[in-house]
Amino acid sequence: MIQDKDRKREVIVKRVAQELKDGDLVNLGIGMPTLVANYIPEGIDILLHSENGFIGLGPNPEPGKEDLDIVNAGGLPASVVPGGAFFDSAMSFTIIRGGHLDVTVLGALQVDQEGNLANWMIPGKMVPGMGGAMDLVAGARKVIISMEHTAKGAPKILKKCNLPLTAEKEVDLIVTDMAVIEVTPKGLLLTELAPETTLEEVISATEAELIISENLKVMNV
Amino acid sequence: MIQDKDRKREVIVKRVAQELKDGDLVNLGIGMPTLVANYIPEGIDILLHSENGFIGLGPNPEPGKEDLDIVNAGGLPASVVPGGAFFDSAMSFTIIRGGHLDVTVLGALQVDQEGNLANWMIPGKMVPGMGGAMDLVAGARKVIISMEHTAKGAPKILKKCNLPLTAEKEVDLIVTDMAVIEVTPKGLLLTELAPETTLEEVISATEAELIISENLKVMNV
Amino acid sequence: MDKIRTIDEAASYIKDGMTVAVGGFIGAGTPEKLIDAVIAKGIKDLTLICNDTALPDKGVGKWVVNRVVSRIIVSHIGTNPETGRQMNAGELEVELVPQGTLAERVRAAGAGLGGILTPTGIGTVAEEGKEKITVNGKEYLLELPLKADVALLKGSIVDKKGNIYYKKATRNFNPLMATAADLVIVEAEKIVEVGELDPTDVMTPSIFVDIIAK
Amino acid sequence: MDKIRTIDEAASYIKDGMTVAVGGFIGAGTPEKLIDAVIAKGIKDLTLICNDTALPDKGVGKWVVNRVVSRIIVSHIGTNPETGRQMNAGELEVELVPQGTLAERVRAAGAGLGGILTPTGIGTVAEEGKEKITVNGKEYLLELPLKADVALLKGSIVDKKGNIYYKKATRNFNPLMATAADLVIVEAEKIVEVGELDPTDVMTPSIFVDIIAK
Repeated sequence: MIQDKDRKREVIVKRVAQELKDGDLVNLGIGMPTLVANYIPEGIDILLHSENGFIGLGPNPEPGKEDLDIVNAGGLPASVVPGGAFFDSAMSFTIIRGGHLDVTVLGALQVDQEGNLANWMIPGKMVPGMGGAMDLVAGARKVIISMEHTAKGAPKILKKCNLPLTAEKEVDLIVTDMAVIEVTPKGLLLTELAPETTLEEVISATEAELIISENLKVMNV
Repeated sequence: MIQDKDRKREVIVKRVAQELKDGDLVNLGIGMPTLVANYIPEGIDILLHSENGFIGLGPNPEPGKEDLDIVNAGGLPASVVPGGAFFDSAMSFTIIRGGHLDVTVLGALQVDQEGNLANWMIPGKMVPGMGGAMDLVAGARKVIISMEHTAKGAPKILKKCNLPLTAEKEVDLIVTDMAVIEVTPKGLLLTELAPETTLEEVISATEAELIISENLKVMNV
Repeated sequence: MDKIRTIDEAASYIKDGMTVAVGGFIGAGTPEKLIDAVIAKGIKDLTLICNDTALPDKGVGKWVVNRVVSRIIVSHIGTNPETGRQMNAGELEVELVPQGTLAERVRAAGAGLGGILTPTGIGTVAEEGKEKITVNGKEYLLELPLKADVALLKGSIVDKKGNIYYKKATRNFNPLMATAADLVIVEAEKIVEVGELDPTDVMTPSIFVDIIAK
Repeated sequence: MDKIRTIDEAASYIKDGMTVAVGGFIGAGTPEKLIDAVIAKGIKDLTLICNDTALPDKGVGKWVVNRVVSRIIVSHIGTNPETGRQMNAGELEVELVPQGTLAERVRAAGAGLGGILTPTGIGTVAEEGKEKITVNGKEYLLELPLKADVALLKGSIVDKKGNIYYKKATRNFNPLMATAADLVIVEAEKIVEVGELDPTDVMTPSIFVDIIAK
């Protein structure tokens, strides 16, 4: 089991990046998912979607070189790549909801073995609003959850989510610091273990039932 | 009763033009309604909407000076005035259907005393399709019908339309070569007679029941 | 990914029996070269989604005359007498849709909506076969999404990534059709390098476009 | 018709208790001067329709801090802790709407639609109180139009007729809000003469705009 916080994060985002294909349009959620952009494999050309209204989200501008008319979905200074396009919020969500977004990568509070996702509120505690999350999860062709496997030692991959859902049965893949898990019609399929991680550690850190792939591999990260 | 075809037409379009107010956005149907643009009263600045995708429809271009990228809703060469705006068909009909079009002027095959309109097909004979007519009549704030009062002597203003409708109870005003008639909750209110036209002539050329205005006037055309 | 193909290569993606959405309004903003290439290939039995059937010698009107289409979903056929003739002779199936409803139905398909509620058509034959839904005491027709296998667009300026700018009144249905087809082909009036189109001016983002035909 | 007014004159159209739609995304593309003028006038009890409540010292976030609003319809409040605090204290009514649904609801009001069907929110609390409609075996939520008394926009370039061009990522909800209010006020970054904006580049046509504030 990886112990170092930074290494955990690196393993997750590197592994998520391997899921992206040439030409993909990808939306990276705020927080850890945005780091995926730093690990896109060579030869793979993707476009990033920013739900406030453009595709072609580029690198963060250097301090002092910010353009106040370009922010990302977190409201922070951003840039646009050549060949990008700005549009209004209706078009932004036409892209998301119309099935034109290839991949969305989001964090989670809980995921369950039916592919349900809870990532937008904790009643009585944290209610930031769903923003574009419900649209992204319901609309994207592929929904990848990137998160630490547990929260303070408690499993986040459950038999059944008990927090309010973001969407029903929409998650396709879960990538954590311990494992890669596919959501299949038969249940959760464990396909890869993280380096330095044992099958037993994954099973004990997961509340949901896991089907172990016959081809169980170690992540190449 | 006016007999001359050209004079009839002139009376109708001149009278319709008087209905337009400064700042109005107006859609003029193909055919006679387009002539209204030639009689806009002085000091009145209107914008014309072209349902293929712009506002600010301008005068017909001179022969040889046509811009093939600008056509009107009839597919003919057109022009745009300074301050005009092009957009896609979704925005064009957002304007029409969202209540942003002040006036639409259309011809009719039949209108009835409930304000129903039939102007898009004669079963088994003429079926050009409704184009934007159903949207215009359902969506415009004010629907003005401009037409000759009768067709080969037969009334076109009926108790009840018998041709397929374009829309139900949407007509606001009927302007013909014989009269101006308002559609009111109580029925058709005859408010003006055309020059050289008697009340008896209008009544006998109209199948629908008419309420005669206490202020019955002669058109100022 | 190089998206640029010849007109002929691009047209070869269209197969007998497909549903094809075509941009343009009585021919303005229509990909005439792609229209011609489809005729030259002898493709048959297409279902056409378009605003109108243009003129017999212009735009998709040529498809009607050359019997490329067996079914059309349009708002207007009055400018092409051959469409009405084939319809009356039972040779061509015609579904007439109010123009604004056509735009919204195509947009709904592109935007992932299950349908939209519109008052247009209430009390008319456009009601036939449709569910009526009452909201706050007002009746609406439930109109369903309209999607195509292939969309054919005409772009005034297209960059090599596929971003499109439509000049003046050529825009019309093009940006809508771009969102509502499995395969999107744009006939480019002018192709420019990536970066030459200002991102603010792009009207159809590159991600909708599969093939740039020239 | 001269549409140009001072910021202060423009803000005076907003009255206590009105529903006000404001463009912008965490402050980008928000009419900051109009926001400030409304605060200065001591206007109260507004219902706000906006994507988010920005930051405490930015955009409509200032309205929350200064108690201008008593009810908000937004997709996100996470960037402004004061919104959550007032909500939890029962001082501010908050209706949370998925961002894409918010965009479609505002658009529906502007486009005269009675509602739209979306799969977003199925199986979540966003379902509550909403009609579900099944089309072709798939369940959708019926989402209703959202209209305002006044819309406040930020335009990068505005001509004297009211045509608006939005630069880069400042567009966001602005063109949608422009279609869905009885009175539309745009705060212009730059005002130009009629004719200086190319008609192809206009993003909000002048007919939607009542007042140009500078």
